[in-house]
This record gives sequence, structure tokens and C-alpha cells, in this order.
Amino acid sequence: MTASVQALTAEKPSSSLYIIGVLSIVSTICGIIIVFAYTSTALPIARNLAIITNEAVSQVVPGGQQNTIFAIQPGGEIKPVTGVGGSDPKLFAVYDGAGKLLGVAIEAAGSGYADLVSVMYAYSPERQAIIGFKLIDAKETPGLGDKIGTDPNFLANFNELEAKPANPGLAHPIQTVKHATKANPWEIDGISGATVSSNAVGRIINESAQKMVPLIERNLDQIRKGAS
Amino acid sequence: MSTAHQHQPSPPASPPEAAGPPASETFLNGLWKENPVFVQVLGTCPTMAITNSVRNALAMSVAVIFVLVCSNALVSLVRKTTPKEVRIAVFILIIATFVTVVDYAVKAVSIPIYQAMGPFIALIVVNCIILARAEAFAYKNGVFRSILDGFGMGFGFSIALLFMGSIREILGAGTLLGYPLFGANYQPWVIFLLPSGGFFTFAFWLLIFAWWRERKDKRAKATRPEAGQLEAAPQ
Amino acid sequence: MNNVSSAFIFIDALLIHNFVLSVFLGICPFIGVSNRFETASRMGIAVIFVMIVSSSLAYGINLVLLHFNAEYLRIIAYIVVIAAMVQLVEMFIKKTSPALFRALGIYLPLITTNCAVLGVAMLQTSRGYNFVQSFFFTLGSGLGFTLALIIMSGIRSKINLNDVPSIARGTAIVLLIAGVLSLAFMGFTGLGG
Amino acid sequence: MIQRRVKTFGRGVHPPEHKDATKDLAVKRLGFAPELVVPLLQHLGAPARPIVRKGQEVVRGEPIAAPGGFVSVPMHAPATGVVARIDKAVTATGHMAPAIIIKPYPGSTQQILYTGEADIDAMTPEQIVAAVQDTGMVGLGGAAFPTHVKMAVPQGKTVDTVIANGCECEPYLTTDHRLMLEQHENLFRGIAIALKATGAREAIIGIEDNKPDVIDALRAKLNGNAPIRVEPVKTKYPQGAEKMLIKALLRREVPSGGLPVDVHVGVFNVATLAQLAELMPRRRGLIERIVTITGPGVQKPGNYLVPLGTPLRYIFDQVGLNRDARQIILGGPMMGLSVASLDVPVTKGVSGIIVLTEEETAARPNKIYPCIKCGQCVEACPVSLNPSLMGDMARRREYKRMEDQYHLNDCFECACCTYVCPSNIPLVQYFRVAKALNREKKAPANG
Amino acid sequence: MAEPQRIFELYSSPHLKRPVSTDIIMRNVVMALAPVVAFSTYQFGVSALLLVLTGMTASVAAEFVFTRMSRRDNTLGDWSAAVTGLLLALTLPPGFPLWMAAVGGVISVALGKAVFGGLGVNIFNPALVGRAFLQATFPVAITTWTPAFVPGRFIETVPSTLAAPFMQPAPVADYVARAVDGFTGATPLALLKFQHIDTDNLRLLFGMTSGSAGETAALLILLCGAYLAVRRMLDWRIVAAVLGSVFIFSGAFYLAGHGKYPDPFFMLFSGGLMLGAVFMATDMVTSPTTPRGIWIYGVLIGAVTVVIRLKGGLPEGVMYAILLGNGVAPLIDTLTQPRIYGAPRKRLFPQKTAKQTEATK
Repeated sequence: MTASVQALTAEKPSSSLYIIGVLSIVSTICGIIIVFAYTSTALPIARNLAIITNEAVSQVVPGGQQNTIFAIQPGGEIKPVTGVGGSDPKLFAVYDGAGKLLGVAIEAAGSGYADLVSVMYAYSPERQAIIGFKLIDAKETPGLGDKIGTDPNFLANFNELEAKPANPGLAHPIQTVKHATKANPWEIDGISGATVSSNAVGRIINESAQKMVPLIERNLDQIRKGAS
Repeated sequence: MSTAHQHQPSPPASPPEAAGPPASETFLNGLWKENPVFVQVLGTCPTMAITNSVRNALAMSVAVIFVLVCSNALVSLVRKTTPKEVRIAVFILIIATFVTVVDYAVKAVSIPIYQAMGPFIALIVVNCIILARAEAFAYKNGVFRSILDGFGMGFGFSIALLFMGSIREILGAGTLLGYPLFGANYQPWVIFLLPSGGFFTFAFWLLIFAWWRERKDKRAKATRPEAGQLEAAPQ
Repeated sequence: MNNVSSAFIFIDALLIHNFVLSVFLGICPFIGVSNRFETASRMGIAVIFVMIVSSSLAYGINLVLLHFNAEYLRIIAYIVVIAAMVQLVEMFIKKTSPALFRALGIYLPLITTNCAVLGVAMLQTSRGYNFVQSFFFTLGSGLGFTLALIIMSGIRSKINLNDVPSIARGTAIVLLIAGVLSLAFMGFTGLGG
Repeated sequence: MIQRRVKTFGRGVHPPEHKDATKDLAVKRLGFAPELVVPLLQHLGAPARPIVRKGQEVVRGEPIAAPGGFVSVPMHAPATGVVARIDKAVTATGHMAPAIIIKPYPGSTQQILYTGEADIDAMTPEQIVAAVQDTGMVGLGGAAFPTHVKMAVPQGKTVDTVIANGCECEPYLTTDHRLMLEQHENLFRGIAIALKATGAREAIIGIEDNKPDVIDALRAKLNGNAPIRVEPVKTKYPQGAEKMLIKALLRREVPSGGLPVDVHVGVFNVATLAQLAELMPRRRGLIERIVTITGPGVQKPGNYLVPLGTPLRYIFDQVGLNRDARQIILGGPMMGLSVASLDVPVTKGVSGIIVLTEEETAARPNKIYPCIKCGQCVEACPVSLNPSLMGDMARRREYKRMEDQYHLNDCFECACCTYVCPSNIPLVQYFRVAKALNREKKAPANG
Repeated sequence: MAEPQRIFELYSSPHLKRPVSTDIIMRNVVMALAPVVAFSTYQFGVSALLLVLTGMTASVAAEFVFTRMSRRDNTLGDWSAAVTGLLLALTLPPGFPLWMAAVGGVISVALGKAVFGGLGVNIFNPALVGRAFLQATFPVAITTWTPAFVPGRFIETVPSTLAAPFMQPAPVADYVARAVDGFTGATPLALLKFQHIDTDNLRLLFGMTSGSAGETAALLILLCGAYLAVRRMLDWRIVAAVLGSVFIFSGAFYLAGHGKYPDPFFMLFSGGLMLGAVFMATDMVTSPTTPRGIWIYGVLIGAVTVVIRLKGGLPEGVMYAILLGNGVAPLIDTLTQPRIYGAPRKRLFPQKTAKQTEATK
């Protein structure tokens, strides 16, 4: 870079018009390349995103036949959308073949031990409980903190985790407790040795559920209808 | 002062001459003798950031080779028409273009790989290797040679990344490309997956290279005293 | 992610996810100019300055790009802005404060290819920080970069007086030290969380 | 007496004192050696010019060499006899240097024949300075800097306090201790001369608190007589270094590169002052001095009044050298020079002759470990330098940087750093080399 | 005068020398740690003893190999490698697999010392470099604590101790279950951090808790340190600065937190603070040399320890705090060079005038 600065002062400058011409030609070439790349990848990317989300959704709410995506509006209303693009938070409602609501998958994120932990969990309005959980992305300590995505005992917590709606938020805050001391249905049995990470999961889910569960309950009719 | 031996990761001072060595040498130079990572110590950030698994290292390598080859080619194509004053701007524009292409391409291929590489795909733009090759080679050489140079340097970069990635993955997870190597009871050395492990592994390879060079110099000195001294003089 | 407090973002960028020691951004200048305390601190100041200016600009540009649905121009736009910014800052400092220019002069052009600067802009965008969050993120990152640089300069002034084995001299020893510092900074994980 | 906190300076070390062997022994006179060697340069500054010829007869006390400039002093014949030759002779540094060799007549007496009279009270300060120079007096504490130069206050500067330095902080040495006990009248008179010459108002006798007998004795003699007071200072090395003593007594710091007069102080060794009082009224010259001859290698340790120019060989014939003697040190053990030849004569600056035996020299560790940065040298350095860092720089030959950034030239080579270093690094030796090389490099530029 | 020619030594001053040398200091450190090792063996049994022996053997062997490789003089005689191995072992959990401890010993010497060129030139405390490496490498094993005073500890090892090299250690749940009442595997700090269970300060003081092999007996460590301090082989100011600042900072938290934070005495006597402050932070090579610098360094370590313990994600922060302290020690040294005698006061950086900066470029 220093060389370019020196070149500016040292050598006989080319004419400005020529420079502008060259720059515009190069920019045009670049523009064409970019636009070509963008348009040709747009579809595969959307498909990839959809596949990933669908996979996650079908894992947290198994047995679904069809699903509808709702975008949450700033006012608290929800609106069905197609595709997973856009920046509004979303609810993924999953229905069985008969159109009966099986559960609502929700994305949540928060800081874990090392970095951001993003998860997806499912809420069942019928059972008033969290019925599924999947770790989407985390950089927790391998072999220790990353057990929150793999440890079967830990994952079993989310087969049925009470999340009773109350006004406002939940009746009992969801909370991670030390391994083997779970006493209440709304408590998460932590992983021994990975206390910080498993606590983080509890905190992330609690924070999200405190907001989302009442919101789902409020819009339950619309969500139930969603399939049709 | 003692600062003399500290290098500055700027473009190499002596680019190959236009009517330089044969094409095969242009290609092989980058692989080993002028390996951009281990010898010239360029592109250090992705070398450490994206090598905690061989898969990521491979993905990064492919991305960099693509950008390097394409930008070298395009820079070489426009080198006659590009005035000196704006050449850096043009280089950056060209590189950024291909990086954008790669950014979308990787996303189109696999989202998990895209997530694993985080901001480092975009940061290929400022990977010193690419700008250095554009400035030192492609701007002075023909298209064919520039493409060869791009491949050479790109493969050199890939070799470095794979060296890093395989050590880190094998020790850090006990796997290679995701396949377990040592059975279920193997105790992984987690540190190699962590940032500090990146530093240590890189330093380890630099030590190996320095040791190897020092031994070679010593041997050369033993057989040809004058030549050996000349080679040993820097550093 | 939008509800994270600015203070946490700042601490996180400064200590927990230090740009140099844990995110591997800005390694080249870290190795290149950490030889002496004066150069390290000046480089640090220059980087913080450029980072803040370019990341605020990048924030604005991103809004524009989003408005026109032209995210595909983001990389180009950012790098052009940074390169232009560096040139502008250089000219501005040259005019207003020749003394500062003499002190920072040779470092400023290097900043263009400092991936930490572009990294800040890219990360603040991908994490969806608002303007205040972006500012504190940038400030923390720049200070974190400077912190690592200054610590390393102190260490290097010490080891430069000693007989480091010939094969470890130069980059290797710097990386090894950085590795240990990175281990030490791991102590901050979970801070404030 | 109410014990206040004893005054001192920052840092320093406290090596074992080793003074018990000689501190209670009164000064004894030593006879004339068969040949006395009077080097022409026994002081700091320009060498003296001989004013006698070979074969010329000289009487005890007669000037035999004239000063070679202002920063120089004359030499006087230490004994009545004949000038055997003017030739190069071995000196304490091991180099050969010009000297006047005098063969005393057998049976030559201690009587000083060359003598006169002077009325100090009637002298102006300038006249006093000239008279001091005529005595050939130099700092007897060891530095051997011409005393008259220190007494001459430069134009535009003033001195308000004269410090009589009775610290004698070097281990083994007891000359000043004995002198203060035995010649306090001379000391007081010498202080008066210094006060007059410098125009100072008051004088302080600084004495380390390991000499309570001296402190009590002097206080009793003074009996509150202003303007002289006796101040005990802490027993610590290098308390006797003039800058340290000034700091301890007056809390003033001589600026880096400056002299005591810059902070309005004149510092003189007690022996210097006492000798001046002895010599000046009779217009005599310095021809003998008290020397502590001690150490485990000496059979009859003691404080001896030795004629200048007496070779060590003669001294050891008198006091007896043990068979296992291994090292001879001229001066104190911290800053003194070790000599290899017994032909080296006693000169004006030699305050002690210490003979160490194999037991001590073998116990001296010789394995040098790497510097472990323990910081003990930093704790010890009375000038607050960083010997550890400078040692590392010296090993890398960064001498220029040591001088420019780390104040190498403020080091006065007290050797505290080397004394405390657990890794046995010869720090002060490094610094001497560094200074010498820096000087050498600068010399052509200046000349 | 016909005496035979005698030869006298020529030696440059000073001719006196304080009778202390590096190897003596190091040997004394080992000796001062002997009671700690003995107590640890009494407390945790044969596993702890094996751990100490393994750590020392590995360090000393590594030192031997590396000095050979770099063709430097053999430096085993200065005892520093032994100190490194010993200190490392004392910071590990008593049931730590021996092969991992050996790895740590080698890493300590290789990464902590050899790459810098040996004793005296290292930046970080070698034992802690090894400890931090192990912490990052084997995060599970290094946080698997076994209780103290388990019956039968003198005749058999903790199951994890003898894990096969490169293999995962055996689980210790059964072993933990055998513990006498009141002893669980968790350390007092972990108990507090994750379960909000306080531990009695007296038990902490006398080492009646779980923890790393050599860190539990706070009082004993303090006494051993006092022995060294009296012999001037340890800088009491660092210990005072670290402990004092921990006390003050945690006291401030305690008073401001209304029972949310532990009392300062608990902070002083729990975890590795005592061992770290007395034997690790005081490592001469890696601590500053200037008098002011030493206090700054100590306070920094204390402050970081408190912050990590009370605000961070980890129960213990002494190791990281000391490593950070080591890292900034050269900087502290540069910035706190004492004002030399006779130099003018009131200058922020005593040896940096603009002219000199130019001159050294």
C-alpha cells in the first residue's frame, strides 16, 4: 500500500478520464460476476436453509406431516409466511396428517460458556410443556460443555418439561439444577462437570419461553388454524 | 538492534522475473520453497482460525484457491490497461468480487460449513497472500503463469491448512475427517480445538520448518562453505 | 441477540473473545509490530481510530444495502469503505497533525489489510448489533487488539534480550507466547454471563 | 539519649562487617622499607611532575614532584634518603607507571625535617585551597580525588554544609574508626579548615551506628559546640559513598552527573580532614597514612601508620603472611583492587590491605547461573538502576543503549548488585567493561 | 627475602559475595514444599504421592532432553525443573491420571521454559503453563475431584490414577461414594459457585477439604512460605499484595452483595489461592523486578482472581490471574523503572524522552 502512495506522488499520473474509465470497466465486470453468482446461488441457499430448519423442526417435534411458519410482528401478532428468510423471529407450527397441532418450534439463543449458544425447542400448547430440544450451534468446550447437545440424560429433560403459562410469563421459571437433584417438573437435570453450559441452556430456554409461551397461547387459535 | 530478524508480512520483496523460471517451478515454488504460510508467514489468521477440523481446512483451502486463481487471472488480464495509481484499488475490487462469489457458493453448498467458517470467508478479502500475489506476480506476468502461480500458492496454502487441520483434528478429537481413529476410549486433547491450540500447532510447524532449514543450511555449509554462508545470512 | 447489554459486548470483545487471542483477527500486525512498546501502542491507537470510523460507516452502509436488498455488495462496499477511510484518515492526519502523522504514518496503510478492521464490520453486521452495540463492540475489539499488542510488546522487549533458541526466534516464539496468553485469557470465559 | 530512627539512604546491602579483628587496635607505626616506590600518579587527575634527579638526596617531607595541573597534587619524600632512580614500577592495577624510587638511609628517623609554619586563621579561602594542594592531600577514603579541588567552590555556587565522612562502610576497614577515636582534635580542626575554605556554616560528622564508641566520644568532646554535630547513620553499604551520605543526612540528591557542590554540600573523609589539620599549620606534605592490614591471611592484623611507597612485600615481612593466603586486596573488599605482585607500593588512596585465604576464595561461588530476575540487585542498587536488565543488555553488547536509556554512567561501581546476585553474575564487571567501551568509542570524536 | 614465588589470585571486586545461589534457592523451595507434599499424601493417599513423583520425573526428564537437544549445558543441577514438576503436581486433582500429569510435566518444561531458552528467560511460570495446558486439554479429568480421607487411600490408588496412556480415565463415582461423611468430590469453591454451599473457614485453614493435591492446607502453605520469606528466598511483598488485594476486593463484594458473595476469609483460604500466591506468583523469573512493579503485579493478580471467582464462569481463577500477571510483568517492569538517584522527579516514563526514542530507532 505504501508503494501506491509513493506512486501517486512520484510518477507521471495517467489522465483522470482514463482512470475513471478503467475503474468503471473493472467495476462492471465485477458487478456482472457478482450478480451472476448471486442469482445462481439464491435458490440452493434458500433450499439449504429450509432443509436445515425443517430438519431441526422435525427433530424437536417428531411425527409432523406439515408445518406452517409464523413471523412474529413487533406488536405481538403473528403472520404466516413462506420460507425462512427475513429478520423477524419465527414460530414453526407442526401438524400431523389430520392438521392437528403437534407443537410449536421456537428458536432461541444466548451466551453460553464460550460463545453464543443457539437452540431450537418445541412447545406443546396441549401439554403445556416443552417437548423437544435441539442444539443448533454452539462452540462450547469439546468433551465437556458440548454435552448439552449430545448427553442423552440431559436431552431426556426436554421430553416433558413443564412450561405452564401464567400471566405474565410462566408459572414456574425453568431452571437448571445440579445433576441428580431434579425435584420439580420445571427443572432441568444438569450435566455434572458442565454446569455452566447446562445452566446456560436453562437460562436461554427460560428467557425465550417466558415471552413465547404466552404469545403462543394468545395466538393459539390462529396457530391451530394455520394448517388449513 | 535486535529487530533486524523480525519480518514484516508485506509482499515479498523480490517477485519472480517476468521471463523467469519454467512453469513447473512457478507452480512448485508456492508448494514448498516459498510456502506462503510456513515460509512467508502470510495468511496467518485463517490458518489458525479455520483449522480445527480437516473438513473446515479443506473448505477454506478450496475457497482460497478459487479466489486466488480467479483474481490472479483477472488481474493479469487487466494488468496492461490498469494504471499504477489505482492498481491496488482494482486488486481489492477484483478480490472482493470473487470473495463474494465464494461467500454465496459456500452457503449454497452447505450451511454448517458456512457457519463454521464464520466471518473468515469474507475475510479472504484481506488475506495477505492474495493481495501479495496480485501485486507481486499477476500484475507482472501473463495469464497462464498467473493462474499457475495462483494454483501453486493456493496449494501451498492448502498444504499448510491441512497440516494444521489434521494435527488439530487427530489430537483434538481423535478423528480424521470425522472418522474416529483410536476407538471410543481415546482421550481427546481438547486444547487443539481451542484458539490456543491453533497458536501452538502453527508455532510447532514453524519450529519444524526452521529446524529443517537450519539443518539444511548447516549441511550446505559443511559441503560448500561460501554458498552456505550466503544462505544462512538472513534470519 | 439484540438484547445483549453494551457493557457485556464490550467486555466480551475486550477480554473473553479477544480479537487476537481468541478470534484470530489481526494476527499479521500482532506479529509484525509488537516489537516495541511505542510502535505497538501507536498501532493500537491507529487501529482503534480506523475501526470506529469504518464500523460506524459500515453500519450506515449496511442499512442502505438492506434497504435496496443489495446485501451481495456488502463485502465490496465494506472493503472499499475501509480502504478509502484509511486513505482519508491518513490525509486528514497529515494535514491536521504532522506530529501524529509521523508517529502513525507507516502503520496506517497497513491497517487496510488488517483483517480485524473488516472483521469488526462483518461481525457487527452478522450479529445484528444496533448502533450503540456496534460502537461498544468496536471499541472493545480495538482495545482488545491494542491490549494484546501492548502485552506482547512488553514480553518481546524482554525476550529480545535473551537467547531464544535459534529455531524459535521470530514468529514461532511470538505464536507460542500468544498461545499461552490465549490460555490465560480463557480465564475470562463466562465473565458476566 | 532518645533513639530516633537512624538516618540512611534507600537500598544498599549489609555485608558481614569483619571489623572486630582490628577495630580495638590502636594505630602502630611501621618502619621504612629498604626501597620506597612513589608513583607519580596516586590520585585522580594529571600525574605529578618529578622535580628531583636520580641520585639526589631528599629529606623526609621534601617535595619531590610538582602537581601536573590544577587537578593534580605534589608528592613528598616519605623518608630521608637518596633518589635511586625514576623509573616505571608496578602499580596496583598491574600496569607499569612512572615512579620515584627512594632508598632511605639506614637509620633514617621518623623525624620530619622539611617543615615550616602557616597561620590558617589569616588565610583567605583561595589561600587555603592553595595550601591544601601543597600538602598533596587527596581523599583518603579510597577515591584519592585531590582535596583542594573539592574545597575550591566554583564561581556562582555555594556550600552551606560540610560533611565529614566517617562511615567507613566497607567491611574489614577500621582506619577511620581508630582515627576518630585517637585524633578527634585534628578532626575538629580539619573541619574548621574545610568550613573556612568552603564558606559553609555548619558541619556534620556522619558515622555509621556500628561505631557507638566513636559517636559517644566525639559527642562528649564536642559537648554541643556548634557548628559541628555528630549524626549516626545506619550501618549499610555503601553509606560512605558521598552521594548516599548526603541523601542520608540532608535528604538532598546530587543531580545525575553533578557534584555535591550542586546541592551546596562538601564531603570530606574524616582522615583527610584530620591529616590536613596535622599538615597544614606546618606546611608539610602527605607522606604517610593509616592502613588497616587485616584478613584471615595476616598474622598480625592491625591499623598501621605506613609511609607512602612502602611495598607490600615489606609490610608482609612485618605483619606476617599466612601460608594459605590466596588473595591480596588493596582497599575494601567491595570496591578494592586485588593485586598479584608484592612489589606494589602503598599509595595515598590505600585505606586497607586485606588478605584472604583459600577458605574465602574457594567459598566464592564461581558457577554463573542464568539471571532469574529475582530483582535483588534492583533492591540493592543505591542509585536505583536496574542491574538485572543492564546485565542482560551487556551480554548482548548493547552498551550504547545502557548509557542512553538506563543511566549506565550513574553507576559508581559499588558492586552491591554483584554482591547480592544469587546467580553469581558479574554485573559490576559488565558495567565497567561497558563504560570503558563507551568511553573508547567516544574518545576519537572528542579529541 | 628468599621466599618462594607465591601466586595470588586476581579477582575483580567485589571480593565478598552473599552466600546464596540459584540452586540453593531452588533446593530450598523443594524443601519448603516437602511438608505440603507430606500432608497431601496423608490426605489423599498414595495417588497424590505418585502424582508428585510423576510430575517431577517428567519435568526433570524433559529438561534433560531439551538441554541435550539445544546443546546447552546440563541444567538439572539448578533444581528448577524439579520445582516446576513439583508445583505442577500440587495443582492437579489427586486422582489425576498419571499419564496426563507426565504430559503436563513435559509441556511445562517444553512450552514454559525450553522454547524461551531455559531458566531465567521464560515469561510464564512453567508449572502454570503446564497446568493451563492440561486444563484446556483434559477439561474433564482436571475437574474430577476426589474426596479427602477416603478409607484405604494408602493401599490403593484412585481408579483414575492409573489410566492407560492416551485413554480416558476410569470413572471415580464408586471411589467418591466411599468417602467419609462430609467429604464430597466437589471443591469448596465449586460447591459455592454451583450449589451455594458454604464451607467452614476453619476446615479450609487446616486443609480438611477436597481440592488439588497440594492446595488445601492453607495454613501449612503459609508457614512453608514464611520459612522461605525469612530466608529471603521468596518475596513477601508479592504474597502480601495478592492476599491483601483478594481480601480487600472480595471484602468489598461481600459488604456490597448482602450475602450474595462469600466472606473474604473464605476467599483467602479456599482453592489454589494460597498455593498460588505463595509459591507461584512469587516465581522470581516471571514476576516484575521493580519495587513498585511488584505491588502492582500482586494487586493485579488478586483483583483478577476475585473477578473470575465471583463474576466469571469458573469457580477458580488463580491460575489464569497469575498467568496474566506474568504476561504483563515485563510491561509493568518497563513502566515502573524506579527513578534513579539524582534524576528529576515527575516524569511518567523515566527513560523515555523524545530525543532518546528517536535515537534508539
